[in-house]
Amino acid sequence: MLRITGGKVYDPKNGVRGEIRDVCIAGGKIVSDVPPHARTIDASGMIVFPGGVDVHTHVAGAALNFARGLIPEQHRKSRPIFHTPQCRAGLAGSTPTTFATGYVYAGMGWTTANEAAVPILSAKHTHEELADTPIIDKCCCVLMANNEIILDLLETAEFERAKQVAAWQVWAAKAYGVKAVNPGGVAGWKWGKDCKGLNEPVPGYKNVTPRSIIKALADIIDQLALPHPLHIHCNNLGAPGNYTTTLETMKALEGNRAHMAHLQYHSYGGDDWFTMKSASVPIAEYFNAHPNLTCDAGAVLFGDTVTITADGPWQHLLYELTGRKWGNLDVENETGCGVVPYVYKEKNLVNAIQWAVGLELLLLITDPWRVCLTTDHPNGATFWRYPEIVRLLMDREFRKEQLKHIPEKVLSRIVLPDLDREYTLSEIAIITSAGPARTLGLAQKGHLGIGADADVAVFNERKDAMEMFSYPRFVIKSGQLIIEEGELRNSIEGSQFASKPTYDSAIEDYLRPLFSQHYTMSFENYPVTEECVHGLNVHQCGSCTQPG
Amino acid sequence: MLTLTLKTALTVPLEAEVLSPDVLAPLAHDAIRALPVMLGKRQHRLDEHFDITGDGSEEIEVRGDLTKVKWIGRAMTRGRLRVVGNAGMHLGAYMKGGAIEVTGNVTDWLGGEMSGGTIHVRGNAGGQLGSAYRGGMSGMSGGQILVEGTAGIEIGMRMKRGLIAIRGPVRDFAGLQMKGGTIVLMSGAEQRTGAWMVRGTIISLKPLKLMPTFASACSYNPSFLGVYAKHLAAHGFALPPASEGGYRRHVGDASVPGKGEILVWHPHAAT
Amino acid sequence: MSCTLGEVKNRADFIIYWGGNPAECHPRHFTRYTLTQKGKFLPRGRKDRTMVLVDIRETMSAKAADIFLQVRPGKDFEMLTILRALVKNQKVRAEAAAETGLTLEQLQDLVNRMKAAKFGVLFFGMGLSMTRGKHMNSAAALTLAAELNAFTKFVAMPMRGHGNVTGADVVMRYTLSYPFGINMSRGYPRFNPGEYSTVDLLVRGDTDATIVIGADPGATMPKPAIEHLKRTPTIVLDPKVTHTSKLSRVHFTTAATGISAPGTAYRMDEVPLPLRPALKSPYLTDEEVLKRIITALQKKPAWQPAVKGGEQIA
Amino acid sequence: MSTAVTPEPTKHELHVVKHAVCTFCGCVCDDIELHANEERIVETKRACILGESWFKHHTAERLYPDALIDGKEATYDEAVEVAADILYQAHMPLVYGLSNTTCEAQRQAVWLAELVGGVIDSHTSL
Repeated sequence: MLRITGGKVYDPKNGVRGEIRDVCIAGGKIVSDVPPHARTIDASGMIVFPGGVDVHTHVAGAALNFARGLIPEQHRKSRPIFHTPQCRAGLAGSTPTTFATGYVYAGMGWTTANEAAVPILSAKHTHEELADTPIIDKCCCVLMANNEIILDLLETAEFERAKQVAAWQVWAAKAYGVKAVNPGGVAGWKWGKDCKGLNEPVPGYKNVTPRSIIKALADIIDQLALPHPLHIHCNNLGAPGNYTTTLETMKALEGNRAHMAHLQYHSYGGDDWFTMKSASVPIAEYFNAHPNLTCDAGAVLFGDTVTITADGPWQHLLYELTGRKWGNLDVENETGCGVVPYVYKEKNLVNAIQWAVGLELLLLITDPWRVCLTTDHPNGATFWRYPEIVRLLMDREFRKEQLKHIPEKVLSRIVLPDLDREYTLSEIAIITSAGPARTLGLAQKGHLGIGADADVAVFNERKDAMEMFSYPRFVIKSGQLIIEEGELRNSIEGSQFASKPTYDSAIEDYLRPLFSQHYTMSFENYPVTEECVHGLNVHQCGSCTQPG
Repeated sequence: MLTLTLKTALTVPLEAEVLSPDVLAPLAHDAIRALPVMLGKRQHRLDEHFDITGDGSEEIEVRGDLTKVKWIGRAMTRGRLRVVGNAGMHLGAYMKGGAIEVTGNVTDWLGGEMSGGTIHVRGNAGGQLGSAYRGGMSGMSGGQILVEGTAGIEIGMRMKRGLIAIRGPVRDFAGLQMKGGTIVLMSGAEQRTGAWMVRGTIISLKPLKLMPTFASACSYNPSFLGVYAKHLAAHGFALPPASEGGYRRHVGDASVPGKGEILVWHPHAAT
Repeated sequence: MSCTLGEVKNRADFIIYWGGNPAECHPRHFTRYTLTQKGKFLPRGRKDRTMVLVDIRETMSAKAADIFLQVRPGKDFEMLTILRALVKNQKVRAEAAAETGLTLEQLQDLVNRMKAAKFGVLFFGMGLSMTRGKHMNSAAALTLAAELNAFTKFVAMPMRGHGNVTGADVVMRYTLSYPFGINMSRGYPRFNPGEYSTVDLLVRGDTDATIVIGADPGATMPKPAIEHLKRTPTIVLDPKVTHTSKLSRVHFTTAATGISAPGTAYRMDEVPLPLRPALKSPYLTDEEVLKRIITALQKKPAWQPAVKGGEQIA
Repeated sequence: MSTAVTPEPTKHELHVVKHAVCTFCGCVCDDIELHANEERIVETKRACILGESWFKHHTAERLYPDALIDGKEATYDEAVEVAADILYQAHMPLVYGLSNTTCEAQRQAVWLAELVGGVIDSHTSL
């Protein structure tokens, strides 16, 4: 039992905006009061936040692990996590090791993370890594927009069956949500091709287009009543002029819920790399007017990183542009991924625009509940650099200072210099915790109301937001004191959330023969069993609603 | 001058990156004795393994068979470090300046990713001399490494600038993926010299077994060689005078495709 | 540049095996994953595929190949490097190419076929990765495949043997960042093949104790390495009393992986599979023995260096 | 009045494991059917010649003592203490192998390497 007293509490979900009040914890939950003998933490001069929630990150699984193998030179320069009796060893670079991931997230007051890209075929691998990722709670999104069983069913307009298959697949992967990456484009990439426009048929299909995939999956997710809407990585990621594709995608979704992932990478104007410019204004305008949508920033910070996405075509382009290393990994019938180590440079025109666009979106989107702070870790920057972004959002003068470092000719292609908005602490609490928790549909996360999970971060109140949010004084996870006086004192295991949509088990009879034709493992060995998932916490979805 | 003499017989490697003028010069005798070294996983004091005489100095002499002592002179920027005996892996790795001299043999990764300074080895050297560490985009980017004896595989791997001269024969993959700089092989190499090289120059005074992806371009005596010859001669590495022969120039590696050059000495036929 | 084996089954119309003999070492590779299977996009199976075998001798696998290319021993690196040059339309002299034991025409034909493939795959075995040049030979195969992607889809994959060695690779990467050869003596992972790889360590005599799990180096390693294992205390976990057990101080008999020990194993393409043991072993599993050793170690005082923090040394 | 008694399975009653996974080579085929009695696998379906001999080669018999210390029979607990001492005392211990074992054991081996401050390496480096 624990009482945090004297701190300024920010709990936007419950309308608490910096009031000094006590937060009481018992049994891993927030409670109304604890007895006087409970341990008390004096948080005077500090601010109290609900633990951070990352709506989109890549911290586990085959693709990330493939990337780890590709960049020993980055690992050598990374921060070592020393083995101690409380703490497993690791490295905290651009692709932190499993144990380091848990420690570093918790070490900055973030307590929940959504691994955004899981192929079913290697979902067992993802769960193994998540089991070795301590402290934080986890969930993951399974990749579906290039799954050939689903695409084949859409080709023959068998929507109901596709829905059954999707439901089966979500549970087979022990996933929480569904992600669509470059719909149709990855399937095309397997022939070295891509999907650029929303209305062109996917290579190898006659009727299936990126648009039809997006619409069908969004319908499926809504009808299955999954807690998190369809998580979309649009076609044409990273390409100049791609904002029109992004607008088209959002329009295709009208009437459906959807989460637009790493929107920064999809908000570019111009015709080519030389004329590229920010298109955050038209994107934000459309987005602001459509409450069915949420998004995350996918902001970019300058420095070394490694880019990993299921978007194979984009990665091959990046490799050709940079001449650096490239790795690609295709997963049978389901998806693929590319890996390219990358440095975002201040003096590089494209990189400077990318940096600006991420911040612009965060500043132009008016409803903080619908935009989450992310860097699409590790693509835009590593997650442990979030406090730098918080400072950029809260401090207009600091932003102006930073703008001086980028090439002058960039200034006319971006709107960042004109944006004076400064985030308040309450708004920061929304984009880092309350908002992403709502977007994910995790009712027990992102707030400090009675009954919420006792995930709490306590920071010294400082003028410099980056300093403030980099080193929490205390972090409590599931009611356990993890970080005390800025040091890791205790490591615990986190839970994993999975969704169980209802489906007719007869769908297995449909899948089994298809499976033996197209896959190379036994159907029976394909689903992740419940025992494989550490601390499994199942969200039973409401009954499957019928369209109309 | 500061002298350190190894007094223990090492069974496992001792990591002693503190044996560098940058660390030692500012310290008094007692502080030097207390410096940490790692014997495998255990942290020891420097004086548990070395007899130490003198105070901190820019002139350091380390004596004994230091074959198992790693990281001597790591990232040093100044001063002179003399090893009387053999030295272990990573000698002078990441070195930026100053000079290292070794009277005996050294093992792998000598001057790994160094950017400045001079290393002179009287005996033999191991592999990956002046190379990039695994995955690194560039090896040695400045300074020079001179070896009187032989050297192992992958010397100068991905080197960008600087000079490597080896008096004895070297093994496979000299100048692998080289991007710039110069390697002088006084006694030739085993095979795959200059494989996948992008740019840079390899000079061999002995005939070489070249990769099939190198094209023979021309015979010539490039003028820049005069500068190198003078510099090398000052260190006792004499290139033969132009009057005695010329160089045949080979360009590659076509697989990259690269514009590296390998110059192989051809003496005039004896008259 | 890799993919799961199902991609090969469904799409690969052009398959190269290089320095490996799957017919004898991976007997079901042809029939389950690559050659004879009818794929989603290759409905006629074997007829829709071309298979090339590159090896130094005509093994059993050559019978299954459409084209057998006999490379001269020790010339794999040269051959791969020539192929890289030809892929980029660089000129290679016919006399120079001849040292590989193949003609320039043969090599050019191979390049033409690789480029014309819709989906090509290059599997390379120990005949490539364990001969002179070692990791550079593997690097050459991987680079060739990567560069072919400027023209078509091409992947490369090592033909890994040894049961679950792929799993070891995967687990070490996610816990420690690196796939093998990792030194934890400073309390965090450091990686340097050649320095921290087993044979090098043992031959140099750098270690002073060894624990061997699921391997029998006493039967397979070079003599000086085995001598060092004898000289220093060695511990073995194995279902049988092995050659290594006989030169060890401690041997643990453990349950056999997948036969009487449950758990997970990774296929060579990094797809995880759940083991289904058919027998109940009278012995503990490797996992259980290791856990007990860990528990015993946790009772001992920490050895960690007093100074922590700061940057990495290597 | 008779009580139903579950008969002790005899050595002749075979149980069948479907979709079993063979870890002999890197193919890791997972479509094997195993027929086994209490002691050994007597039949394999779909396994290759190498796989079949792998499955039949390992039995559930007690052919060796639990442990050996210096060649002499020992209990697991005794051997664990000696092993822990050796690895603890060593300055530069090596954890090697990891091929014929499970990922679960490999994860423990990583932890062990951390605890003893050693080198961990697999067959890959050979």
